[in-house]
Parts: sequence; structure tokens; C-alpha cells
Amino acid sequence: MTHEKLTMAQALNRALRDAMTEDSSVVVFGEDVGPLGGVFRVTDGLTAEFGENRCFDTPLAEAGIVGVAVGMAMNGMRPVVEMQFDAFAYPAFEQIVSHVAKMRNRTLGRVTLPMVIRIPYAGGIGGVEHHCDSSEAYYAHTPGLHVVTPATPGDAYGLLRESIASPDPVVFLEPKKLYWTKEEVSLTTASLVGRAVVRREGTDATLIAYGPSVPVALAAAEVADREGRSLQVVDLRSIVPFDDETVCAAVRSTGRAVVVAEAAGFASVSSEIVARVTERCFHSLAAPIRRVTGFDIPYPPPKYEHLHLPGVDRVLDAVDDLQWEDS
Amino acid sequence: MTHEKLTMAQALNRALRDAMTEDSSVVVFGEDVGPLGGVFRVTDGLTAEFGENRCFDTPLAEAGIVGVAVGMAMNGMRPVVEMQFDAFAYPAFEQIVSHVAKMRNRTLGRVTLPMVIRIPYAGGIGGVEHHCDSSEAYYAHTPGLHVVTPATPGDAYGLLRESIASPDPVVFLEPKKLYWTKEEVSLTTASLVGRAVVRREGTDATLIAYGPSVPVALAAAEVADREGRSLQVVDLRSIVPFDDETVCAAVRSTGRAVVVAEAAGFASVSSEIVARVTERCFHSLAAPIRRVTGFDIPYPPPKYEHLHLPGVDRVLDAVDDLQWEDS
Amino acid sequence: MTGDAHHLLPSGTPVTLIGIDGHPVAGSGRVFPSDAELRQALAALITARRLNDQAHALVRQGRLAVYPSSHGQEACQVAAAQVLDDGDWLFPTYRDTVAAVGRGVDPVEALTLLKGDWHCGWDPYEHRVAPHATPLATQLPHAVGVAHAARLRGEPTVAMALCGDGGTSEGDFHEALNFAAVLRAPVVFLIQNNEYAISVPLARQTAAPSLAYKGIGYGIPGERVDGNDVAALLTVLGEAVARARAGEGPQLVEAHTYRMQAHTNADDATRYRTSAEVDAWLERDPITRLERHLNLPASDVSEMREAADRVAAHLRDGLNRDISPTPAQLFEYVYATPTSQLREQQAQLADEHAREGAAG
Amino acid sequence: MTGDAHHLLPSGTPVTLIGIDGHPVAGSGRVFPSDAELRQALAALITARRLNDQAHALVRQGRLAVYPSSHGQEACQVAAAQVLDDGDWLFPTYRDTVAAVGRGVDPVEALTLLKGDWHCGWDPYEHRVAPHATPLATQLPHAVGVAHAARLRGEPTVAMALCGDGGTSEGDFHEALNFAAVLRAPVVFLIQNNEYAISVPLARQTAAPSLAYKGIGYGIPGERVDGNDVAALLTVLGEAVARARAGEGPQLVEAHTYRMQAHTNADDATRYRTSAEVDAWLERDPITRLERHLNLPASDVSEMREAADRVAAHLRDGLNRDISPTPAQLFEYVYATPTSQLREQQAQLADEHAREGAAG
Ligand SMILES: Cc1ncc(C[n+]2csc(CCOP(=O)(O)OP(=O)(O)O)c2C)c(N)n1
Ligand SMILES: Cc1ncc(C[n+]2csc(CCOP(=O)(O)OP(=O)(O)O)c2C)c(N)n1
Ligand SMILES: [Mg+2]
Ligand SMILES: [Mg+2]
Repeated sequence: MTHEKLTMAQALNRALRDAMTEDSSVVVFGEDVGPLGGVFRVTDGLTAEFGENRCFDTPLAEAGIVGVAVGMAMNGMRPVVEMQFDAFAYPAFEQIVSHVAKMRNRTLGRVTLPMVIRIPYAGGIGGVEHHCDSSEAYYAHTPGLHVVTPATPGDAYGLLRESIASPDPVVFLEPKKLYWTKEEVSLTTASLVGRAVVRREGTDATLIAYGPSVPVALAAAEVADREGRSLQVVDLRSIVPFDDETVCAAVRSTGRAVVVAEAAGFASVSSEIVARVTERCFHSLAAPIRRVTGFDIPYPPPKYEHLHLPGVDRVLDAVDDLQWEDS
Repeated sequence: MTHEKLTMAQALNRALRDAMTEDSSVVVFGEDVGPLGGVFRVTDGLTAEFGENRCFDTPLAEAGIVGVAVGMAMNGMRPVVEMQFDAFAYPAFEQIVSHVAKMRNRTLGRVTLPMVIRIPYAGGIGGVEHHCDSSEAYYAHTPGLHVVTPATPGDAYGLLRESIASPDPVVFLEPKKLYWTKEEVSLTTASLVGRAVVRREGTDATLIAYGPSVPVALAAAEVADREGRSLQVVDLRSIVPFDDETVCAAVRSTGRAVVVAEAAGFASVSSEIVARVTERCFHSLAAPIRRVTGFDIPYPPPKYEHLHLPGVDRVLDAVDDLQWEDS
Repeated sequence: MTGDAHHLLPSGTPVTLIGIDGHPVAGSGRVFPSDAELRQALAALITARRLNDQAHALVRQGRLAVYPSSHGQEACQVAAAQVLDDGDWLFPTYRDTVAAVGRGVDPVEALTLLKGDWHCGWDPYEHRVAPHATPLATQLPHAVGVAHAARLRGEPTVAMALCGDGGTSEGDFHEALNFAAVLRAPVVFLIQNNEYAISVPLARQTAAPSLAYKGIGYGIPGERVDGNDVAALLTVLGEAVARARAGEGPQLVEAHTYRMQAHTNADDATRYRTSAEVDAWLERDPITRLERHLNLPASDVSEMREAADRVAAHLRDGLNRDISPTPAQLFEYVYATPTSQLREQQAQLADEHAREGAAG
Repeated sequence: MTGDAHHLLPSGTPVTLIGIDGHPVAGSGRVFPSDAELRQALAALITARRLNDQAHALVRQGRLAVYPSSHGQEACQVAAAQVLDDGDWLFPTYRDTVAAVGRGVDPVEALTLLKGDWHCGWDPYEHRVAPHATPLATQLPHAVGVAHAARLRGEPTVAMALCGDGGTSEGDFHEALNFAAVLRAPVVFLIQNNEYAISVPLARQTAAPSLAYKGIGYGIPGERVDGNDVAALLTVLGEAVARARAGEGPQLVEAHTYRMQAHTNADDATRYRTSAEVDAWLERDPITRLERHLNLPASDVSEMREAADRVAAHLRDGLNRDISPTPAQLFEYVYATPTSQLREQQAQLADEHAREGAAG
């Protein structure tokens, strides 16, 4: 059987198990990933199934976790490490930027680091401060990393399998508010890194989203449809490498676009999308590309997050702003 | 006398001395900032003049330096700390993102952090790996920080004085290749944070630059002038807050623009400039805004940096690309 | 320089002054706190326990999003607060709500963050209690900075910086202790070693003989104390604070205690520890022990209980008030003067709301 | 758990086997290396010194951008290389060029980075020498990972991880030692305590009795050794490697030595230390000391000198070759498969070059 109905957390767990079964060099470690199975249960059962050498708890030190993973990757292993929450990956920033991202290049390709850094990220679950950061821009701006983020359980499985198999280090961002979304998942490996996907066809304007914002974009398209406007939705899946081809083709087909992302907008992945799509599709654009992003503020407290997060209304407002001369 | 001919390093030194003289709560610390005077001599003579309590060497630990500065700023001081080089600020990333940037907001404005983090940054001096990073995007993307970078000795003096006096934390990026540039400096305080400046008037296109790229833009404008093209040059000075007014007015006046910056282009400050200026000036633009940035690669070795750095030719190529229908 | 190194090492076993049976332990050679101090501590312990249990209940009622309880660890927190002077500072973690309350922070304010309202609910300057830090060990260098700034001005301030056993593994722990030692900053680092970092037991956190042995590596004296014996804590922490205040530099104290409940209500502790292990700690409960020792008239204890009930009722009432977030708050505190970018964004949000209001 | 803690503490004074006068030091109770081992070390020391001086000269001639010399510290580096087996790993810093050369790395390759050519000039797998790390202490967790991976596979590999006194202050030092201890990873951490971190003297780096006292805080045995006595280093490091290999977990060794030259040629050491202080270390020179001890026939020593000269000449020749950077190299090694973004950028640069070529 190659299909199963799984939540995103279960799909990720399944990807880890399948990768560990197929390749004995895959090891999983981090804080609370052992007997507890991770605070989101993504590593549930791995220690029991594969033993303490393959899935283990570490001391509480993120730079240490990533640094040790670098060493293990240098020496024949494929480490998959978990950062417990987005903001708790920051202690590992130097290791990620100065080593993980650069080792291959520094050594003329002699030392490669096949490792995955899993980071539950972004908001929408009423978490307190430091538990809801959308930190993708920090990694996406750093040459040498792959940065991917699934929006569906199926992509979660496929992207994680591919990331573990990759010779290059991958920052794997898991939208924590989507951990419990469920769908039929194909348990086969696929080639998704670097490939955006059109999640919904549409002709009037293109919504470009990734990770936690994909369902928001889809919901907005649904509402717009009822209001007589046909919105196309592109899910990036992979921020680095970026799929210029798919994104630009989509935008050219509609001539209008809105980027939807939770992260603060300033100097972000959204900025990049606007900049690069505009550079490439300027004369196909009927209006400037709009951004609907988090505000340029620290992530707000739980009771305030609904004010901050890009929602359907804000996306539709932006769509309305796309200079519809004929409307 | 309020004018002196100073290098940028001297102007920064002078700003520190003047601030320390005027305000006894200003303290300077970091690695090698004491008797050695800093590896770039920016803190030269401060320990001798103000004593060990006001300017002192610390243990070699950047998170510790920034974290201790947070505590001192909480308790009545105005710390100015030095990170020895750009990449060596990364160990402090968690302190900067999770505390420096957020303390004021977390505490409803009750705890403010009047502190300055000085970071010599960017390339152009033949430095080896980890000594040439353009790290501004990491800070600019983080809400709660001010991010400024001078391009002249005069601005260096003014921006640093203003940053030290600011109630908010400032990431102060010093383009190390400009440390030895010299000019007549007005030793008065000014209001430069948040204000871009038009460094050169021009009518055909606008070059938008900051920090180390300003001289490159000016040189390009000089060459273009000889070739009969009139380029305007805007120096941002302040990345956060961003001076939309000045930048957009400039771009509207020419209808064409090129952003010049050393940092890797992907998800960068350059992306932001393109995105926000396009959003605001779309219908004044005759062509998409071009970016001339560092490539999306780890900073290359000394003998390769000339290939990587945005130079006059590359800027002029981009200008040529701005769809000059009449040329 | 190394001749006198061994005085930096902790005792092989933790200092205990009151045994499990409530009797004084013979031969500790340490000062015993006065009865008045112990009575004060008992009242605080009873309140602390009551608050822990009340908060736990409030989570179940949906009035609090989450609560990391210090049930079982109250002696550490009560003592940490009690040994400080008004001019001193406390640096708590997310598990140290009752320590903050011990310093005078209103419990309703203390739980603001966990209620889902603004990040820090109290004025840190009012009681000199820093906002509690979630990123582990990051508050420790702040404590060093606060203490160092005070020392530069000649003020007698001591900073009490709290941290868990797990937190000692972070780089910030190391850097903070080292800075404190080199600067001779008056900081008392108190590790509440409660045997677990969420699910990770101490043995996977460290291979050290005990965490207090980390002190000597910084030139800081390390001490071990029974973390469920408030008398021992008052003495050991009190002396540490006095030494720090006297200019002897930072001090490290490891309190051996146990987290009786799950990490937070969201945690499932049965996945990583047995109930037998938990039960074994019941007899070491800090409150029972002190009650046995003081053997106060029942009326005195009921008075304390009633006072604690009043505090708990106040907490309940406070948390029953609904939060009405205003959009402007999102932008108001990011900078002293909002950037033009933030003003634009604030206006956009205000406009949305106005339109919703008009539509709705 | 704490009964046997004291064996983790270092001796009060560093282990020395050969005195300044070249005579064996009585009563150390430690194994003395064989004459053959000492002869091998002397040859390596002479080469190391020669390389340090040659590199220093090449900076003045503009053939090297910068050189952090280990003049005075050669005994540490020679011993660190000599005690390893072929299957072991060395993790050097920027100051450990001669240790890398001791493992077999060609000196020309070893200086690739400092010449301004590509970041790491050697194949790390060939001699099991990691790329040298500039960000301080960041290589230490890598050493732990390499050692742990080998241990998981049942290989007898030991990792020798080098670090300076300044580097011990970084969080990564702390995290690496702690991970190694908890994982029982076979790593020998060697601190070359040369009294300075650029201009910052040891007293501003730590208040510890000595850096080896940091070991006990991780449950790692700490030892102190005279860093200018190659015999003591061979014994202490050799035993540490053997213990690590035997499964006794990580080991910490602090070597007391001195940086005789400025931090790099770009540094001005007169700003922070006196020449009297430097001169006092002259008599402890590791080479003189060993030469006195071995008292070899002059012809043997000249042979070693000639061998060293040949290595130096090879270095000189190698560095005289010009570098011809190709644009494609910038993009080739960033990812296993270049992204479409990088292909675009590479094409753009190639196009620029083609046009320049055409124009020029
Ligand atoms: C830097 C960082 N990493 C991870 C976490 C997630 N986290 C929260 S509490 C905790 C365990 C802390 O254990 P300990 O320090 O022993 O304190 P305790 O909870 O036992 O009081 C973890 C891993 C965090 N808050 N900060
Ligand atoms: C993380 C980091 N911060 C700062 C620096 C800049 N730096 C280079 S060498 C050095 C001093 C290192 O001293 P030590 O560890 O004692 O080694 P030594 O140079 O004496 O061999 C400093 C501060 C760096 N390389 N990395
Ligand atoms: Mg704990
Ligand atoms: Mg040193």
C-alpha cells in the first residue's frame, strides 16, 4: 500500500521512519525527540523502533546540536535534527550560516553536508512569544542552504524524504499550524525541491504563497470565486531553490499578483518574490504586485495574533487593490 | 572648532569620545577594544582617557557581550559594543533577535534598550572568509532594531552620535573598506537616522545605494556622465527606518532605477527596495528596477572578490538594461 | 593562582538543615534561619503552592493558555525571593512565577503572558523583577549586566538569576558565568535542578558529578543545597547574596529538587518517567517538611492558608476578566517613535477595523 | 555519583618532563617518551619553526595575505599530530597550520586560504584534517560529531580538537564539551593557552584557577601540561588519546605556552604587552629545550635542518605561483547541483568576461 490518510505530523514521522529504514546512516536527534517523540510527536516511536543510536535526545543546546550534526555529516551520516521551535534555532545561527551553508563551498565540494534541520515555524496556534517566528528569510538569504516548507501532508512526506536524500543541507520549515491537517498521502519519493505547484487554477490574478499561507490563499480564492473573481494559487514549496519558471508563468497568465506570507514583510522572502517577479514580468503586469504579510513587529501575543496574521479579508483587500480598471 | 579632517575610523572614534564625555552612562566594551583600541582602532585611546570602567575588554563571547549590554542598558547605561567582524556577530544572533529587538515591545515600553551594536561589515579589503559578510538583511528583517550604515566620515560621526543618544537599539554597520576614507567632518549632532540623502543629482536614472556601495554608485555616475547619461545617486544611510519619501521622490523624478548593494541579492535589503519602490512608483517606472548585488554565494576568497563585488561596469551594464527606447 | 582552588568546589552532598521528618539535621555547621524567617517562608510556601494549584486549575478552565508549574519546587523560589533586598534584582524563567510573586509582583500581572495577553505583564522596575525569559539561559547575561551596571555606580545591588538544569547546557549559561566571574559582578546563579528538561533526564544533560561543579571552571564557588529544604536554601542563598554584595564576585548554587507535575499541562510526563519515581519525592515535599519542623498551632497555619486563598481568589478574579486587544497596541511599543512604515501599517489595520465595524 | 569527582581535577601545576636546562624533571611519575619519539618530535619541531618563520617572511614579501604564527607553540602542534593514528582526525584553528602539516598536509595547500586563494586548500579526508575554523570554537562540536559517528560505527577513531584560551569563552566550547561528555565521544580537547586572545590577556578571559578546571563541570578529566615541553605533551596527549580510544570518553588538556610573535603580522603587540614579558619566555623555547635534552650529534641536527629547509623551499616555490581565479569557481561548489538562480548569475558573469575580453 503506498497511500495512507495522514496528518502532516504523521506524514513527517512516516518520512523519517521510511528514510531510517532504507538508509542506516540516517540519524535523528535533538531536544525531546527520543522517548517523548518531540513536542509535536513528529519523532514518535523512532527511538523504540531504531534504538538510541539512531534517534536520541541531546543536551539542551541548539548550536551544539547543529554543530555535532555537521561533524556527523562530515563523517558518513545523514543527520536530521530538530529545533524545538523557530526562535530556538537562533542559538544555532552561527553554525548554520558559517558552517552548514558554507562547508561544501569552502572545501571545493570535498566535504558535503547531507543534513536536515527541521524547524516547526510560524504562528496561528496561540503560542507565546518566541514560539511563532517566521524565520525563513534568515535562511533564504544565506547562500548554500536549501529552504523548503510544505503546505500539505503529501508534500511534507515527499519534501522530507527528498531533503534527507539530498547531498546538500536543507532547512526544513514545518508550518506548525498545519501539523494536524489530514489528507491521503502517497508514500513514494518525488522530486519537489525547487518546484512550485499551481494549487488552484484561476485567470484574474495570482496568489503566491508558501507553507502556512497556502491554505489562507486557497480560502481567499474560494471566497473570491463566489464573488466572481477567479484567483490562481501558487504554492512555492521550495523557497531556495526558487522556481522562477512556474511562478513567472503563473503571473504572466493573469497579469496581477499578490504575495501572501506570515513573516514581517521588510527584507523578506515576500520582498524577493515581488522583486524577482517584477524584474522578469514587468511588462505583463497590469498593476504592481501587492504583499500581504505580517506587520513589521515582533510576533504578537496569542490574543492579538488574529490582528497580525494575513487572513482571507486582507488578501481580498489586496486583490481589490490591483487596479481593476474595468471593475 | 567644529570641523576636522578625519577618516571614517577617526570620525567614529571621535563620536565615541564626544558621547562618553557628554554622558557618563555611555560605556564601550567588546573584544580588543581596550588597550589595543580595536582591530580597526575605532576605540583607540578610550580606555586611557576614560578608564577601565568606561571602555573595557571582555571575554571572547559575542552572545555574552550583547547579553551583558542588554542588562546594562536595562539598568541605566548606554552600552556601545563592538563585534569584531560581521560573521562574528552571529553567535549573538539569538540575543539580538529575541531580546535586543523585542525588549521594549515585550514590556509595553517600560524597559527600553538604548544600546548600539557596532559591526564592521562587508568586503573589499581582501579579508578571508567570515570577515567580509554583508549581514544587514538579517538585522533589517528583524522588527525592533534600527539599522544604519554610513558612507562618509561625516555621516559616520553624525549617525553614531545619534545612535548612541537613541532610546532604541541600533545595529550600526561600518563599511570596513571605507574606514580610511577622509573628509572634513562637522562635529555636531544631526538628525540622520531615517533620512536618505541625494548624493548626486541626475535626471536619467536613479542609483540607490548604501554603505560600501555608495562610492561605487558615485563612481558609476561619474563615468556615465562622461558617456552622456545623467545618473542620480541616493544614499540610504538608514535602512531601518527606511526613507520612502526621499527614495520614491528620487525614483519618480527619473523613472528608472538600479539598486546597488554588496550583499547576496536573494531576500535582501535590495529586494525590499525594489519591492517597495515598485509598489509605490509603479506607474512612474519606465522599466523594472534592476539590482546589482553580490551573487547568491558565500563571500569568495580575496583573489576572487573582484569578480563578486558590484563594480562600476556592472552598475553601468544594469543602467544600460533599463530599456532606453530612445537610445 | 591554583593553590586555593578547592574551596570553589561544592560539598559532596547537598546542604540540608531540616530532615524529611522535620528534625534539624546535625552537623551541617551552617547557620540555622530564625523562626521568624521560617514562619515567613512557610506563609510564602503555602501561598506559592496555592498559586501553582490555582493556575493549574485555570488552565483546565481555559482561562490560562499554559502553565509551567513549580509544584514541588516552591522552596527554591520562595527562598530566592526572600533573601533579596528591595534594591536587588530577580531574573526568573517561565517556571518562576511564584518567585516573581514573592518579590511583590501581582499574580494576575505575573500570568499575563501565559494568559495570552501582552508578553510581560508587570513593570520590571517596580519590584526589580526582569520579564521572564523563555529562550533558555538568555536572561543570565542580562543579570550580569544589571549587576555590573549597579556595581559601576557603587550601588549595593545583587542580581539573583534563575535557571533550570537543562538551561545549563546552553552557551549563554557559560558566557554569563564567565563574564560575571571576570567582571566580579554580584550575581547569584541559582540552578533549580529538577531532574528534567521537559522529557530529558539529567543524565542526558550532563556527565558532571553535579551541576555545582561547573563553578570552579569559572573561578566561581559552587554550592549544593537540598532544594526542598527551605531552611537550607535560606542559609545557602542568603550567604551567597551576602558574599556577592560584599564584593566577592558571583556565586553558583545548585538546588536539588523535583518537578512534581508535567512540564506544562500540554506535556505527557508518563512518556518519560514512572509514577513511582514521582511518588518517591512526595515525602520530601518542602511544605510538609517545614510544617513538621515548625509545628505551629493549627490556627497559625489556617491563617496562612486563608491568606493564600485570598491571593488565589484574586488570581481567579483577575484571570476571569476578558482581554480586549486593541490594534494600536501592536505598533505602539516597537520603537520609541514609530517608523513611517509602522505608521502606515497601523493606519491600514485601523482602516480594516473601521470598515469591519461599518460592515458589521 | 560525586564520590570520585576529584580525579577529574588537574594537577596544581602543569606536567613537565624536561626542564628548561634539558634535564629530566624528577618525580613526575609519568612515562617518559622514547628517544625515537623525541627524535621524531625534534625533526618535526625544527620543520615547524622553519615553516613559521618562512610564512612570516612570505607575508612581508606579499605572497601571503596574513599569517597567524605559532612560533613558540610548535611543541603543542607537533605533539598533537604525532600522538594520532592515521584513522584519527585533527581539527585545527587558523593558528594550527603546522599541526596540519604534521598530519601530512602539504604546506602549500595548508596556506591556501591565507594566500587569498580558495578557503580550504586541502582535501580534509586525505589526511583527516578538518578545514581550519576561523569562527572561534565552532570546530569543536564538529569534532564531537565526527568522533561520535565513528564510535557509532565501531571505528577506533579519536578526534583531536584544538582551541585557544580565548576560544574557551565561546558558548560553542561549552556545548561541545558537554555533548562530548554526555555522548562519551572520543575527543581530546587541547587548549593551547598562549596567554592572549589577540590583545586580551588570560586574566580578562577567565577567573578560573586554570582552564583545565573546566573539565570537571562536564565530567571530563582535565590535565595541565607544560606546552613548551614536547616530551610532557607527547605523554599527556598520548595517554589522553589512548583513554579516549579505550572508551573512557572525552579528555581535556590545557597546554601552557606563549605566543612569541604578534597575533598576526597585522597586529601591534607592543600595545598590550612588554618585550620583557616576551623575552622571559625565550628560555622556555621548546626546541632549545629538546635539543639540550637529546644532545644529538651536530650532523643529525643539521640533517633535520636541511630537511626543514627543503620543506620551506617547497613552500616558497608553491606560494610564488600566481593564482588565476576563474569566474566559474564562484558558483561551482555552493550546491551539489547549482540552482537556476546560480546558473543565471554564472552566465551573467561569464558574459561580462566575454565582453571584457572582446573589448580588451
Ligand atoms: C533556547 C531554547 N531552546 C529550547 C526551548 C524549549 N524548552 C522550553 S522549556 C525546556 C526545558 C527546560 O528545562 P530546564 O532548564 O531544566 O527547566 P525546567 O523546565 O525543568 O524548569 C525546553 C527545551 C527554549 N525555551 N529555549
Ligand atoms: C566567533 C569569533 N569571534 C571573534 C573572532 C576574531 N578573533 C580571531 S582570533 C581572536 C583571538 C583568539 O584567541 P585564542 O582563542 O586565545 O587563540 P590564539 O589566537 O591565541 O591562538 C579573535 C578575537 C573570531 N575569529 N571568531
Ligand atoms: Mg529542569
Ligand atoms: Mg590565545
